[in-house]
Amino acid sequence: MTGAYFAGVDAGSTYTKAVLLDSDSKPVTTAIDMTGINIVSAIDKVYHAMLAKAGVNEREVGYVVGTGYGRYKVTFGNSQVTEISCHAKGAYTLFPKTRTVLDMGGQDTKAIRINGRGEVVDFSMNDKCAAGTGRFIEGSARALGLTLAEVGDISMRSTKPIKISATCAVFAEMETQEQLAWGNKLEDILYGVHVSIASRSIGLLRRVGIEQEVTFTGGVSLNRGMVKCVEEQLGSKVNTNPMTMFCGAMGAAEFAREKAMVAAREVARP
Amino acid sequence: MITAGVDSGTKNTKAALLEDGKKVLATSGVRTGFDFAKSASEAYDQALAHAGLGKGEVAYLTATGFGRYRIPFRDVSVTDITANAKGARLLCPKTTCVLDVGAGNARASRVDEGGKIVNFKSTEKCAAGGGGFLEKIAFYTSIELKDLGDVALRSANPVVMSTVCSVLAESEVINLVTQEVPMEDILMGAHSSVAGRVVLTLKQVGVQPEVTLTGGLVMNAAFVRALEEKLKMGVNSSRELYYAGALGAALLGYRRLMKKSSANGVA
Amino acid sequence: MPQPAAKLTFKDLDRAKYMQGGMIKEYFDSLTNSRANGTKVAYAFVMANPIELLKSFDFLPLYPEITSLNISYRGGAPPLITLAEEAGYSTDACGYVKMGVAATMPGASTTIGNVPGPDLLLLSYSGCQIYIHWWEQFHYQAGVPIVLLDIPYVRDFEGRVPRHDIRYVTGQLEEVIARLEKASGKRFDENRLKETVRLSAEAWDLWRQCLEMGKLRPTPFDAYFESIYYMAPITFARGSQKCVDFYRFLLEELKSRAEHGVGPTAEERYRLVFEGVPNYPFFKKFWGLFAQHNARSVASTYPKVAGLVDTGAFRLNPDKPLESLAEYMIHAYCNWNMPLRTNLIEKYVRDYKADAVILHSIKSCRSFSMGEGDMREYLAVEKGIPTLLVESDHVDPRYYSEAQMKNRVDAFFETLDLRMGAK
Amino acid sequence: MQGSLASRFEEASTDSYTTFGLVSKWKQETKGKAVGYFPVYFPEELADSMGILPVSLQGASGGVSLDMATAHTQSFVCSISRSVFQMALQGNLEVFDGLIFSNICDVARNLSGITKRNMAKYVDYIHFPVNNSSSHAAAYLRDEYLRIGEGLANVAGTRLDAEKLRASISLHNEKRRLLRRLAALRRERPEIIPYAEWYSVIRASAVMPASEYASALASYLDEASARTSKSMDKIRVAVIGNFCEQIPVMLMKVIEDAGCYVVNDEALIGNRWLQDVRTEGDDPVLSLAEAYIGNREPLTVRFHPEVDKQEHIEAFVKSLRADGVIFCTPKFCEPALYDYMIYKAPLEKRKTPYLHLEYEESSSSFEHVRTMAETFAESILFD
Ligand SMILES: Nc1ncnc2c1ncn2[C@@H]1O[C@H](COP(=O)(O)OP(=O)(O)O)[C@@H](O)[C@H]1O
Ligand SMILES: Nc1ncnc2c1ncn2[C@@H]1O[C@H](COP(=O)(O)OP(=O)(O)O)[C@@H](O)[C@H]1O
Ligand code: SF4
Ligand code: SF4
Ligand code: SF4
Repeated sequence: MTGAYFAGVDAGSTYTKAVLLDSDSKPVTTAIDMTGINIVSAIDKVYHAMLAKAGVNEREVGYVVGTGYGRYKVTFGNSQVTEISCHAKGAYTLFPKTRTVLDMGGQDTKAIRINGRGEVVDFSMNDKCAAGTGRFIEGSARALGLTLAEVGDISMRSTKPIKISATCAVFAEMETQEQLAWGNKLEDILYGVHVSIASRSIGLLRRVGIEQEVTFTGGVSLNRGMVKCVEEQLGSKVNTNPMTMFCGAMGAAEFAREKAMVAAREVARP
Repeated sequence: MITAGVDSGTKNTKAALLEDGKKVLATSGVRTGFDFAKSASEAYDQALAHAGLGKGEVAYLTATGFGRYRIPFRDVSVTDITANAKGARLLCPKTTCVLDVGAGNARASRVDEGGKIVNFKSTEKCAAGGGGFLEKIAFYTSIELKDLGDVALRSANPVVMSTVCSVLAESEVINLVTQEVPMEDILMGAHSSVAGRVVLTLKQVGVQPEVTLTGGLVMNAAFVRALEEKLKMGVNSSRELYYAGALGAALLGYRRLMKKSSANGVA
Repeated sequence: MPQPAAKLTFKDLDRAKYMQGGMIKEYFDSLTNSRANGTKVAYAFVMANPIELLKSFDFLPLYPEITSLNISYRGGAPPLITLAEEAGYSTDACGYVKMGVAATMPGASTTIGNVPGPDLLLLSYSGCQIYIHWWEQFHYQAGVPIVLLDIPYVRDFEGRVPRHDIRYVTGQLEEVIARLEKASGKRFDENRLKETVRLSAEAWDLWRQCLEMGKLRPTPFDAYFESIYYMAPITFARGSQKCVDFYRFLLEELKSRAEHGVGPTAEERYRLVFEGVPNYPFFKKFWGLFAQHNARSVASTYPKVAGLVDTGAFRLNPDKPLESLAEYMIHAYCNWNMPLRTNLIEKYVRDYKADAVILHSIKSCRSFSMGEGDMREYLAVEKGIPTLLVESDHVDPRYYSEAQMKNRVDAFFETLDLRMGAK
Repeated sequence: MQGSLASRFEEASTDSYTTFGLVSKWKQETKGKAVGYFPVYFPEELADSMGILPVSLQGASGGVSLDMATAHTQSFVCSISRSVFQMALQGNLEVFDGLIFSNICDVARNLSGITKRNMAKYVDYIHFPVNNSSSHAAAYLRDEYLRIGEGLANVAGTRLDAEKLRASISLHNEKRRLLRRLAALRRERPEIIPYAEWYSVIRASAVMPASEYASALASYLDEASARTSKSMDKIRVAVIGNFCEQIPVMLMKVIEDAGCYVVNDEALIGNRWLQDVRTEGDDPVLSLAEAYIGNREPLTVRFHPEVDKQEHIEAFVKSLRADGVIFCTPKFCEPALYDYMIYKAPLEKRKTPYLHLEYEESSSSFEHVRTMAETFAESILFD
């Protein structure tokens, strides 16, 4: 076996994320950047930034798995796995008691149910419409001139959420402006936005059936307002931590590690 | 007599001053901030400064656009569809169809000989067709908005973009870039796709020449070309038409004053 | 025992598809020529139409659904959809309806030649309510009379049909006969109807036997993707000797495939049950997404839109032509309530020993799709059958995103692998 | 005192969004049963005569989150079907002893089955004939009513009784007469009743027990006729398309504020579109069926082979002296979208202005429609 490290690269619609694991499945380091228009160079940049941060040479990496929308663009990867399997694997690695995963990213929301071995039993995704995804929050943030990190926190100050019905990202900006124009409070509007998106994703979770524990992954899991809304609507706690945004890459790296082990065993066999 | 019009859009606020319902004295535009009233008075002050006039010399101010109710110093308000139709007829008197394409959505209207709107329609909510989408593409491709159209115009083989959803269209654009499709072809494809939605809306109200384009997209030559190709006819699109909404509002204000004074017996 | 001369391949045993292609072409030609030779054209629907009755009055049936299907299969849908939307039809309306009305609009060009307008609109309202709205569009567009057959929904959750439903439909069939006599200027000939019904019954029975070949392991054919071709004759040509001959040939072909162990994919790794209308503009690509994983469909509901032939719900009987036609029309697939449809799929999984269910839900058609979410819930969550629900459209390419679809299908097979491995 | 009656109707109307508190109260007081029915039409007399309160399920008007419904239905179906289903799943409909659907559209048809699958309750479905010119239609519907009547009788633990049915028919004839009076008042003096108030009066008719409603409506009509509001310079419009999913009350206000008097709309049209039912004759079930078959009022989801919808719309606009028509169609409601195509053609020919708006019962954003409605009024009022 050539390398002692295993990498996962998740080329998402909004961010490209990478995770490096050692042979004990321990995260060594992570890296992230906007995917932007040139996905190939984003992948390259993030991957090399990660290696540089870890002080690891490319040759020391035994196996690379690509995932996310741009998984086929991870040209230096050894194989590709869909982000559904990766998020499941990642969530299971981070929180082994996970049975249900909610992944909210830039233009996709996924609900995944897994078994006691971290394998996917059932999954469901939003239909061919980006309504109710992270992009909606980005739109509202833009309309209000706020950063993504701020919106969730501000929404948590609300005492009386405004009802927001549209969850279409295209109209997020307009609806937010309209509510402001009617003199509604910023935090109440934002809370309304979060409530409405959370309820759509709970619908997806119900499709696969909700079993404890629930782990919330993807970029939106960094949004504390959304975590709160999801928990309120579920009536239970969800797992999140600073690594959940990297869950897809984490799962990919874990797959890389497992695949390398299998390959090594096969080589070892005479 | 001088009347003013302020068009408070979601992206930009425009103001115009008109003399005797005919002569354009000044126009101006500023970016709409959170405070509609503040942006409106900025735009209005700028127009006054251009024309070298004081507030006291303006007889009547008509507000229009998304934020029309948020402008406290208005005398009256009208909708942007009515205002744009009037403005288009003021600048291009033979106009029969008006297409107002701003940042958010597009509105098409058809007017009769007297300038009265007979039919109008706005782009469907889902499948937004407007300049905002092009702005996002500009942002993604790091091309300045004002140059976006020029780059697109260099295209010989525009791509066909089929998605109805502009969110997903963004990722389609990203996909195309990854497939190394030339930038100009992608951009022209994006312009065509917005033009296609706009034309669909116009066809629903019935197309008759002359067609006049108003709103922010008159600034974008590639969009105008895509529009003309799809309609198979020429489209009025002079830069002045950017201010059609504000001008139309000023004109409606003028008409209203005239009506009032004739009702009062003052000629 | 004589040895087979040479090993036959899939290519040798894929003739029926071309045969039906020829039949379709012949059929479209007859439509194109109908104006010239004075044949009267009756527009009709695929689900539950009494084609046998039309034939006995020499009406040439035209199915706008089949026209639309063919146009979209050849990639010709977008201009027609645009034309309809420009006229004011909503993006949310059924794509078939939009294409149907646009195909007869001035300025329409279709990829399959000239579509003659209707002389008569036969409205068998069964399974799909949009049928009514669609025919109304034609009616107000061209002033053509509607001949209506109102078929009650199978609303009992056990599938029982009350007597008064049969009485009502049979009574209407008699009234329709009177109207067809008037419209065609021909007298009703009961013997002719009986003969047509007899030929239909024979074709139905052969078709059922073909479909049941899916029970073999491996299945000799793809019961979803290939059935799209095979179901055409039973839809538009039944009641003719040609149609009977076609299914006899098909049955033989499928039997030889089984004998020679050839099929539509290299091997049979997964056995699937499909539900829902296929995606015609991307038909081959969509098929490829499954074929690439060596997945074959062993049973599916869509080919049953022409008639629920394998459920025993109806059986055409030349001795009781009207009554048996009434039963046939009542038991249209979408005329069954959702629990019945769901149970049927579950039964297919059992009877055909399938590994998973794919629900292809299309935006255009609420008749098919409304409730497929619940079907998924039942099959996947309550019954633990691996089930994938994907969404697109049958004619409108705007609702198909290749990357997204591939993502879902690939992920599904990744998980199916794990589950089958665990078994 | 003006308004107290109006607020009673408003209370009954909003109670029927999600809570159905008045229904439970009625059940407690009378020890009766209640059934909920999905729009647009239901033979209320049948239930009423057996001591069952029939209540129309008009959607939650945005009052519920759709998370459970989302798990079972796709996003491209209308909101009313999803909110009614959500209410069935989360327990809001527990107060009902049965639910009844009918063949108004494909969505409603399939909704019956999935509701049944998820609910241990009497769920049935009426197939209303669409071939109303068939000589077999009335007999068929009579048999269908008898079948439903049996189901209802099981619910109520009683039997269908001709005398009681006749009495109930008379009562409903009275209710229909009053509703026609309300329509006439609206047509002649739209200024005296705000659109939203008028709506709640009508919506209450599908919730309140018939006798209670009839007497309340009679007093309301007297009270409202005595009002003296000034008629303003607004255009007269007919709203078409909201026969099933309900327009948000906020949208009604937007339309009215934009300068429109809505002189007629299609809200709950199925509950007020029948003419009187014969009370003589010895088979009241047949009379009920014949009244349905004989009714020629067009209704988007009730095809009638002999009714010309295009002639109807012209006559309708004329009889209302309407300046224009606003098509208000629920998002994803195909029946409404197709009828829009049929209706707009003659309007265009006669140069009757029309406007098309889309809504969802849960809409919360109205700026877009406000601009459209205002422009519409401006285009008619000014030149
Ligand atoms: N710092 C942050 N705080 C809150 N939300 C964030 C933050 N960063 C990203 N997000 C959210 O995450 C989304 C992107 O998630 P991600 O999982 O990276 O998507 P994808 O995989 O599609 O690229 C954004 O749309 C945004 O809503
Ligand atoms: N200088 C410019 N060059 C190219 N496009 C422009 C320019 N200025 C504005 N636009 C386009 O016009 C749109 C804004 O139009 P505008 O009518 O001002 O919007 P609104 O009235 O909705 O605020 C932008 O989204 C952009 O696409
Ligand atoms: S525009 Fe909005 S509602 Fe339409 S498909 Fe896109 S995200 Fe969905
Ligand atoms: S709704 Fe469905 S069944 Fe009806 S015409 Fe459209 S595709 Fe066919
Ligand atoms: S709103 Fe329209 S689509 Fe929905 S249930 Fe009612 S009639 Fe059917």
